[in-house]
Amino acid sequence: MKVIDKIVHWARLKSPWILHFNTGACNACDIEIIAALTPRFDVERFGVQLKATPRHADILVCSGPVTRQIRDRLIRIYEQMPEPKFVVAVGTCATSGGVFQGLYNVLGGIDQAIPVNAYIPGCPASPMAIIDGVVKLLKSLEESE
Amino acid sequence: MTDAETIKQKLEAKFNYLKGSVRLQREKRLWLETAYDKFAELFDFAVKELGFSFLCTITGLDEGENLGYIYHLAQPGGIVLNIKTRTKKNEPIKSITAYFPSGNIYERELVDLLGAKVEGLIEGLRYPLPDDWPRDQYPLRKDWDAKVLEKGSYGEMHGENVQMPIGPKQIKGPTSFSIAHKNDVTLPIGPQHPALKEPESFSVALRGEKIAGVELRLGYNHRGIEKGCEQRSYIQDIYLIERICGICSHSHSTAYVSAVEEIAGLEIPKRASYIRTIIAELERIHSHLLWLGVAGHEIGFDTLLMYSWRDREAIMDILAMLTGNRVNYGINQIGGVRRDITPDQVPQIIKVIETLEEQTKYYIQLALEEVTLIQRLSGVGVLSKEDVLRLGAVGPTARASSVPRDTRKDDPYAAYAEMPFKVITDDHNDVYGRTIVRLGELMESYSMTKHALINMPDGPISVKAPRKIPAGEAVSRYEAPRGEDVHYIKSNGTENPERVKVRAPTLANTQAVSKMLEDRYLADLPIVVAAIDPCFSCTDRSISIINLENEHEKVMTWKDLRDYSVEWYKKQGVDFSKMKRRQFP
Amino acid sequence: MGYALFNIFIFPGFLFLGVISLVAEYFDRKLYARLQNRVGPPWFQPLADFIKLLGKEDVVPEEADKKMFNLSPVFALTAVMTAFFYIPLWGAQAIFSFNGDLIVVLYLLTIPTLTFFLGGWYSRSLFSTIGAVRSITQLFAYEIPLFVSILAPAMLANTWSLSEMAAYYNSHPWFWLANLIGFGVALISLLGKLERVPFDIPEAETEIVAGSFTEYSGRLLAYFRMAIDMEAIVGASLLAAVFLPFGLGLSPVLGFILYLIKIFAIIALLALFRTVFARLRIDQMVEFCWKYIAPIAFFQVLLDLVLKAFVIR
Amino acid sequence: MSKKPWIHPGKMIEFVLQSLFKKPATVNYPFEKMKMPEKFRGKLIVHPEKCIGCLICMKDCPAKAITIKKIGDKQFEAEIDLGKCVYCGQCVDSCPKKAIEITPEFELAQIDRNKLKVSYNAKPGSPDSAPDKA
Repeated sequence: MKVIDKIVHWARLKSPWILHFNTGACNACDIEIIAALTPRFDVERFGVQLKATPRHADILVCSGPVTRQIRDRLIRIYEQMPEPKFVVAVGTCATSGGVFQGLYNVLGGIDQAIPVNAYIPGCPASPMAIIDGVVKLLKSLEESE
Repeated sequence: MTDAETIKQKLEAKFNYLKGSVRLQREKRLWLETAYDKFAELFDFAVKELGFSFLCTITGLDEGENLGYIYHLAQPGGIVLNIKTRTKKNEPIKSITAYFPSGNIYERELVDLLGAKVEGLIEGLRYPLPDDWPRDQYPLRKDWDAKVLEKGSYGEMHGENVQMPIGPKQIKGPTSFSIAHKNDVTLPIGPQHPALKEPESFSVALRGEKIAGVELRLGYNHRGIEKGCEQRSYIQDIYLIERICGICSHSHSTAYVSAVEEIAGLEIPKRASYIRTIIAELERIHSHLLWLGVAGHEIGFDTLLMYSWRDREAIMDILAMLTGNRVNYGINQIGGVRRDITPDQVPQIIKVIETLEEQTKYYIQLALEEVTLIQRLSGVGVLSKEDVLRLGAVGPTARASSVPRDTRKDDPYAAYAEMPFKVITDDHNDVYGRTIVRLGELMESYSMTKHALINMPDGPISVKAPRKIPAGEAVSRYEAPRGEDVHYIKSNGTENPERVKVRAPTLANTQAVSKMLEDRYLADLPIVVAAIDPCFSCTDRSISIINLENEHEKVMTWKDLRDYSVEWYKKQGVDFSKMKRRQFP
Repeated sequence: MGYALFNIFIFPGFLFLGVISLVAEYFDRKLYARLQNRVGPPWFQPLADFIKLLGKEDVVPEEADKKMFNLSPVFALTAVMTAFFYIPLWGAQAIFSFNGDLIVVLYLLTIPTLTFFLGGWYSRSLFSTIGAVRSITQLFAYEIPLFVSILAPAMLANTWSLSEMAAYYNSHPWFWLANLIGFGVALISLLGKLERVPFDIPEAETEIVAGSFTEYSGRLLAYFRMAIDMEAIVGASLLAAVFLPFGLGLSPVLGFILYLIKIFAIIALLALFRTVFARLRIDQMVEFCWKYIAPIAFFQVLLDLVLKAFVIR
Repeated sequence: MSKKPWIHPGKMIEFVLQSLFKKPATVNYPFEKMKMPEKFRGKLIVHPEKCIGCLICMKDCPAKAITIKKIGDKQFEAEIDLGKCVYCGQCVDSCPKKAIEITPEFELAQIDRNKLKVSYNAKPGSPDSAPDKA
């Protein structure tokens, strides 16, 4: 079965479907995530497609410092995604809470709620930085096969 | 004698106890204080006779043993009357929703964040704090500290009607029960939904494809920025306020900085206010192009998203060249700007603007001739002129219903007094009109930016500002791409501001969303919501409940909802009560 | 016997249909991207998507009806595959043909839409229920014009079998020009059947998440997506066989190339429609179909009747 | 806007077909490096030997991303957490000794979190030790 696993692994790396979720961000990173889909950066070259439902998605791209109200929805969305799933935290807020650290309604970072596979700092993380982050995540998955 | 002074005369003539206490801090800003028992009569006089027809917002202050309230009323001419009053902490105040229906958001916010008691406020979901926030904790009070929340990860989940306890402990009942009506389906849209770029949740009662009622629950974006501003210095606050919203970051930072400069009495150099205006207009261009793309995406016209965002990249490069970052420019500092526009950058900007002008002319042509676009946009989200005035809508949403409300014209700030531009209005009253208004404003912004770039005066770009701002207070208004943005700042002479109040444009427009959604199709909900170009991270608040049959909306706990649906199904002949419910571990 | 098995499984059968539908999806997505001035996916993208989905965990919601949830994608796939045998691809002879196979093909092409409804209804989630109901309302709007516009050339050729129709038009050249109006109507109805943009209301991404496919993931989603791709190929070759029956007498190799050109031209037209139009609302779509498309289809039938009665003795 | 222009479906067809023949507006990013404008605010570099330990940068940082530790008399170690920094450049402006410099480098994505913490310390004696690269 070695060959089959290799093919499935190749397919998983070549068609990473993403689901975007804003956990209380200032929506600068969300606009940059969607800007990565538009003609100038066009992540469809890597097979990335923005999907609408957690059932279809492989990578959960989150932005925002996880406010208290959205923490449970984030966990529920993460649970709804079928296995081999990954989480990418886009922007300084998703990595550590950024300027919103210490505010009463903010938990400060995605890793306070769900396990995170890749961090992309930047306020906002430019579309190029997001592509660089996704490529680094895929490369690290390739080696860890 | 400016008309602000005539108003001051009229006030002092009518109420003799006000003699001499009406302060004219700067042209178009009137401040006055009154005891709460005389407040109602004064408020009625100001709204009815003096023509203050627009309620900017209500600011709540914690002043030791009593609560201070400031009602900011504005005239179409741009004059803002700020009425200050105060009551004991547990003394109730009367709701002003009789004069301004949109006031119930501001009052519900006072109740939630400051613990004010407001009579006559219709009951509704919590706002802006999360559902599981302990009831008697008021974060904006000076004596409140965050230690309370350490008890459980979100404090204890008690309270008689903690509604919809979200999270793993939630019992999974049948999803398609109905609250509003027998044959309706209640469809939860959000907080994760492809149409919404940001987390907000609508529960839409549907009758077939028609929307019967919409309940809008926000607060997912509430980060507690106002409390944060009180714990940080003025310099740190610039970067916190700037990140309220990613697309209109320059709006918030300019409004905040100009209010602080007004308190500190700083006169910023001409060149700095010109640079602020240029960056403001460049931000309006990129924000409107972004909106055009999002509107196209909402109605399934992705090609418009791809092309308008491809053109928008040119403006993002210009902004990155000028300010050092694509968004969150950080160009403002107290007393001026941090970076100058060098003469060799000017021709580059003008060249990009000319190419964009051609492209926008094509989009205007497209909006007038593409059949499917016109069919999906016209007649959708209708808002008449009276509704705009009654619900207090601002920005392109108001201007598309022929209400010429534009803060750049009424109450010019930065260098807008010397900018030649005309306010674009339209009489379609619907989403199509808003598209035309935004495209028209794009053309205006192009010409304004070119004009500002060409005759920008030389000179210094900033003035030395003290770290400690003297005591005082100020209100500043700014015309953000989505509408009028109001900042109120109160300082007490230390390095940290005492109170920072931000009222974002989308907060005023959300009232209008519920009006626009009456008996529309479900398919129109995304485009109607997108038409006010919501920026919920600005708003992170606002709640509005419409029940077309104005059946009184009862607040139900999760258990009631479940029992209600079980009986309802029993009447339909299906018995769910014995249904096995998987208990979460 | 061996040759028939080869026909069914390998050449103009399942394997060929699978490969050609993946190639068609790539062609469609690449053209769609190029029309939007961006680069678009690499050539192996549809294959990678399909294999990845096969390798993913398929989650069946707890409240869903397990049997129907799992079976609907399989029904969709089988219906589309069997419809492929009765369509004459190149040359005037399909693999199987009998008098009345035109009706069988039309009904086999309706089954996938029914399975979308069943899959959506039985996955018990709100979004998929609404998506399912919408796909049925849309079915009534585009199905009648499609049937009527396809029956018109059949009436002209005086037969219910696709192969005999192809033979008739082969022997009477230039007659197919009379059916061009019907071709336009059938193309627009094919847009509705494949749920492409002006009519992709059942899975409107920004309104009801992913319509009836909201709860599907992993293998089942792979089957559904493959069924839709195959339906595009089968629909395109049906339209090519009925409305563009020229050059059927060529040698098998040239005929095969001409057939490929025809279906890829139809796929390109669908991609162009997807780029240029915005999505209509369900009420606008039904109104548009009944107010404009259905009368034109009936006019096409009238035209053929007149032609048959007076022009061709 | 008053005169009703002739409304025809598919207005974008010519425009869309033209872009079929134009080169796509896509930048082949990870394979060809793309540079941000030269004054772009990206990663921060600290020259520890210029630092006099006045801690103004720690006071002014809106995200508490920079910490300065004293490791010897007149020797300070600066540690910047790139995961917390919002790249606003306020520390660059308020540092009296211009010890902090901003570079346009923006590709800072990391797989594990603590690789984002970058520290610059002037070892006693060595004039300008290479910051231990993340």
